[in-house]
Amino acid sequence: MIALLLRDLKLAFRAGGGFGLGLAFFLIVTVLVPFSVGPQSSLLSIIAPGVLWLGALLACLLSLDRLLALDWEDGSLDLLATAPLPLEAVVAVKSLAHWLTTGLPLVLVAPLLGVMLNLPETGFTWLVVSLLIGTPALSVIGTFGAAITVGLKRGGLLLSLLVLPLYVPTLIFGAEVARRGATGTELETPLLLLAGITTATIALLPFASAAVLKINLR
Amino acid sequence: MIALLLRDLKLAFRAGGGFGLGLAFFLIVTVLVPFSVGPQSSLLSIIAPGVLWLGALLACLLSLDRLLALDWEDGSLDLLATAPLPLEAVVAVKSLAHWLTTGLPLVLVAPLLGVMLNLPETGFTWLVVSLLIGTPALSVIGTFGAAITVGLKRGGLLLSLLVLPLYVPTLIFGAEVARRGATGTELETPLLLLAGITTATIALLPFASAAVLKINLR
Amino acid sequence: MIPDLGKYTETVLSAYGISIVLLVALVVLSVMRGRRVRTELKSVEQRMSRDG
Amino acid sequence: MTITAKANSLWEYANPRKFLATSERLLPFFWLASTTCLVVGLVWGFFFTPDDYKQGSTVKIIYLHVPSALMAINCWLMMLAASLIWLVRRHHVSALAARAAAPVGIVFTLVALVTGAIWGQPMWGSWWAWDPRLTSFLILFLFYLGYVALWEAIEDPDTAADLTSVLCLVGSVFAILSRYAVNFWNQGLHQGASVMRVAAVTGSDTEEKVSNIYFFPLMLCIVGFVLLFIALVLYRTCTEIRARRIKALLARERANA
Amino acid sequence: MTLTVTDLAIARGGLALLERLNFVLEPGKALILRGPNGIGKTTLLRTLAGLQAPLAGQIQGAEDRIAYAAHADGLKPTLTVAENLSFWMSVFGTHSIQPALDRYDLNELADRQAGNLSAGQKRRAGLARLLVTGRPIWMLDEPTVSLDRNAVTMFAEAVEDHLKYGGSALIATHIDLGLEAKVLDISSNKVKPRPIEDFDGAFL
Amino acid sequence: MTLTVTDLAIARGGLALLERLNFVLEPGKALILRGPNGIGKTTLLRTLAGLQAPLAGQIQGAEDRIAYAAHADGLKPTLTVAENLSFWMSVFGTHSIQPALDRYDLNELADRQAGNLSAGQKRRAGLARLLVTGRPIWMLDEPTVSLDRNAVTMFAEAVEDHLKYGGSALIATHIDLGLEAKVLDISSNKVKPRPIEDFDGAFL
Ligand code: HEM
Ligand SMILES: Nc1ncnc2c1ncn2[C@@H]1O[C@H](COP(=O)(O)OP(=O)(O)OP(=O)(O)O)[C@@H](O)[C@H]1O
Ligand SMILES: Nc1ncnc2c1ncn2[C@@H]1O[C@H](COP(=O)(O)OP(=O)(O)OP(=O)(O)O)[C@@H](O)[C@H]1O
Ligand SMILES: [Mg+2]
Ligand SMILES: [Mg+2]
Repeated sequence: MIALLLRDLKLAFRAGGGFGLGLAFFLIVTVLVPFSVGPQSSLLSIIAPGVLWLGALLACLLSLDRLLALDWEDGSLDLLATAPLPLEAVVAVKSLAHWLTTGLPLVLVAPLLGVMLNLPETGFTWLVVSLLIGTPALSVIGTFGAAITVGLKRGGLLLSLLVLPLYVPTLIFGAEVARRGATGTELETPLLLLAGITTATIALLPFASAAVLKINLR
Repeated sequence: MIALLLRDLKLAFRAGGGFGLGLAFFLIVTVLVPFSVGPQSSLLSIIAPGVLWLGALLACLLSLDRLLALDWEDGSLDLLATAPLPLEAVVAVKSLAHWLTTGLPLVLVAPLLGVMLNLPETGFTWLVVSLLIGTPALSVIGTFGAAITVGLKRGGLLLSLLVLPLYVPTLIFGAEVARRGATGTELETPLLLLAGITTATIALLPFASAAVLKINLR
Repeated sequence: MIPDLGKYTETVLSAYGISIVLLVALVVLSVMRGRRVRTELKSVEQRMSRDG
Repeated sequence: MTITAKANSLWEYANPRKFLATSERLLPFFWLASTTCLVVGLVWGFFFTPDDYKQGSTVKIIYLHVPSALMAINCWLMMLAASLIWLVRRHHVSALAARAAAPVGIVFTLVALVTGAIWGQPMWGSWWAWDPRLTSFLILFLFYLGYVALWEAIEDPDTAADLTSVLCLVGSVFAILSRYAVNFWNQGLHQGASVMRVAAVTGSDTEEKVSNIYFFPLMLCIVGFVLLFIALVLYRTCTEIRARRIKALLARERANA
Repeated sequence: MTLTVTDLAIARGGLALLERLNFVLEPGKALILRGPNGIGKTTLLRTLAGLQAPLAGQIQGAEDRIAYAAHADGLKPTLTVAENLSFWMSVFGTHSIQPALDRYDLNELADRQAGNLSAGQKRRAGLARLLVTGRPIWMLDEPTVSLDRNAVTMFAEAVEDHLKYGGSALIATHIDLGLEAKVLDISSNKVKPRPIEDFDGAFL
Repeated sequence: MTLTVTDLAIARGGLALLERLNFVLEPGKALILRGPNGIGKTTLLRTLAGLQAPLAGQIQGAEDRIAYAAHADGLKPTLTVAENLSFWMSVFGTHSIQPALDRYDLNELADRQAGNLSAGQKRRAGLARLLVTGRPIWMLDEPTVSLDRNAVTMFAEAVEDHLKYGGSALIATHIDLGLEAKVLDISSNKVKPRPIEDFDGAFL
């Protein structure tokens, strides 16, 4: 299992492996926002927490289709399924690798982009905290979507369609925490709810993903 | 060439071919915006034109990776390159098919989503006009990006990264037209510039794309 | 014939119009597909029992 | 086709042939009953109920809006049940019924959304507001879309049935979660559920509750929508069964060739 | 340690393909699987490997003892050959990739990225994976595709070695491998058409 | 109508592979390309088909007359076999796919989606594409991979027919096709390592 994690990380870091691309996408989307809504800093600072959360979510989403599909195409997934590893563990490791290569970097650069969008000073801590708690859920939910669509040639868009509605609760609570953090209001409830969602998805969804993957392999 | 266009359309409409998914993605991104920035309709109506343009752009972007990569993977692109069709024509037809299956539907549903984001009444016409003029440029530029990244396994994210900067001018002028339309200010200049960009990219970029593709094939 | 709907005439009529169109379209499309599939099944079954 | 043996268990209708025969006999009744209820209810509501003192003639929209909204949710519940049956007992008919119901659910959701939006224009001054009720309906719509898209995208029928069933299960959980999330995110303008309360209230007419005059035609319409739903799902399930059989026959033909 | 298949029936894409499959694969023996294109060899191997469920019948002695090599190689194009093999080594908990490299003459290619190999070189790397799994039963689907004569001989030797140490192999192939092995021709196991009145059956 | 190759040198991935290639492919003749894995057969065929530029040397008589069949089939999995072939038919401006279907016994598979075929059936559909191109020179890269005996015979007959009507074929393969054809062994054309002093050359 550690071997699998290491391999996935290695693959991500190799040229063309996609590490950093999610980050760059996040960066670019955030940069495009002022171009599309206009440059007034007062407006930007209001929408900043929301935009950053949305950007992080989309960056996660876009990297999902390489999560399992590559292993499917070159036959590794078949071989992994016959290997002495429970499929649940495989799926969980894949989610973890995805979070380490996508979610975590996003969390780390988010403050930087916050500066560019005039995020109010008070908002930074809570933005990072909310992303740190929320992004693992995004990876786990995304793995489920990837497992469902893995057999489809370029299921990328269908994957987005399936996963985005599932992302709604996480996004709402995450963005709520970040927004309340920025305006300095009470944020305990959404924070707890966000943490609850993350824990629950991490505990339960890998089983669903493994089940779905087994169906797809046959 | 017509055979190629018809084939591409047929492929798009076949089960799993991805037609309508770009649309759905557009819809979902638009829906997610209020979740992330909050539900106040005054705020939403200000950012509506920008969000719609950005959403359309992302939906276009996401469907790019199936534009050439599928043909590359199954070897059709090699075969097309040895066929009695100029590669420029192949590329141009591919762009056209992409626009017909992605850009055009986006233009058609944009007003509906405008309603959901409280776009001011005056803004609808210009939103549609700006998208109608701008999306062909998105398809053509996207084809260029797809041609550059075609040899890379799951170049999806890299593709986004390359193409996004190229989309900036189109986005700026397109969103400007839509925004000015919504506030009812003068919008001739950005409209002309947008039209200029579209014409120029349609006239010139296919040659660049074909050249790049030739390099990638060898 | 249509009752006086006051200033909301368009509103109410369009709501009824659109809904009824949607529902009727659903029924009609379902029935059309049903008919098509039924005849197709008949022909396939006939062909197969003929060919053995 | 007649049924000779008496059904001694409900599961016997999971046999495609028996299901076809039974629904063939039941369908005319459902078509007729649903049309009657809908026509009577809508005509009654449209022509013979007075305008509301506050909402004017727009109350008449309720006869379409509420039934379709109710059925949009119930349709998803029915799909959930059918999915569970498929996953546990693997009766093909139940998977096909879930598949057949989804587009019906989409249309009902659309009708609820559209009538609500049209209603909102005079009432709230805008076509759309991010009210939790409306928003969660929009999310439901997205779930429907994803579900149908997944069915369409997968070639092998059994795989498709399995995957969509799991999606339906997981999706239901997330739909409920979203409902709460949306509620938390924005407390809305929409009235709460009052139909059920109204049943107990006689005569007393508060602003928020639907009074008796509107109640009976509304009930007729709701019954009509339920019947229409059943008729459509039965009919479409028969179609799906036949389509599936065609597929199987063609496959066998090519295997024998 | 024997793989026993009794009355197996298999299906693909919702269509029954083969039935009444009965055979035994003993340690130290190889079995060549023959049959025309499209009869269901790949499907049979996948079923035995546990990747799909059989329609009917039993498979005994297969659990966690099968190493499967499919039409696709399962190589990561951006990892080197050595890295690819090492990965499978740690997944299967064995200890060295050196014997595998030696056996298929891959030492020179060990540090090349798998994506930059020619078709035959890739295939050799894919076959080398079998040796690092340490599994006793090999299920091979047209293993010699794209291999030159020399490499086919290497492969045949690898199989013989494997058999010598008590392993066994089931090999689907259309060409002659020069192996001493019984042939299992499944052409006669093709499913017989059923009468179309059999409505429920038509759903399978 | 003759394909003439003089003093050709080819490279792959920035590395010179083969040099001093000289041969002639006449109408009505087939040439079997032999060489061990990784020597550069695929690269040579791609160069001749015009997909990559040669390092040195001339290729005459190739332009717009080559039909190339690579390791991959170029079939769209969601289109049926007939639709796939019809598409190539209209691209190449020929008139019927029926002869191709007949030749490779594809009539029964014509309405099946290409993605649902077995490996060998797919390959047959891929080879049938050659017949609808109407091109005189065939460049085939291991065409018989996954084909059963029967299908190999079909293929050999198709090639013989093609030769009879004045076509020609260059076929890279490791197995015996039962074709009467000259063999072109390129093992001896491998590029010799150059002295390391030759700095500029090392850049090639
Ligand atoms: C697009 C948007 C809308 C959606 C999706 C929507 C959804 C729903 C749903 C799901 C119900 C079922 C209530 C129940 O549980 O019984 C309902 C009932 C109702 N809606 Fe809407 N609604 C929308 C817009 C509106 C608007 C704009 C109005 C009017 C101002 C309105 C007025 C009502 C009324 C009066 C009821 C019945 C009262 C009740 O039974 O609770 N709705 N709507
Ligand atoms: N995804 C699929 N969906 C439906 N049918 C399929 C699918 N894949 C294969 N088949 C069909 O199943 C049958 C068996 O296929 P299989 O791949 O097992 O054959 P095979 O014996 O391995 O043939 P080959 O020698 O060509 O590899 C074939 O008739 C094929 O057309
Ligand atoms: N993308 C690539 N980048 C770098 N080198 C490559 C690449 N593809 C192939 N090579 C190398 O080029 C050489 C020639 O490869 P080629 O595919 O032409 O061989 P081949 O003769 O067709 O072999 P086979 O019989 O195995 O198909 C090989 O040594 C291979 O390692
Ligand atoms: Mg096979
Ligand atoms: Mg080769």
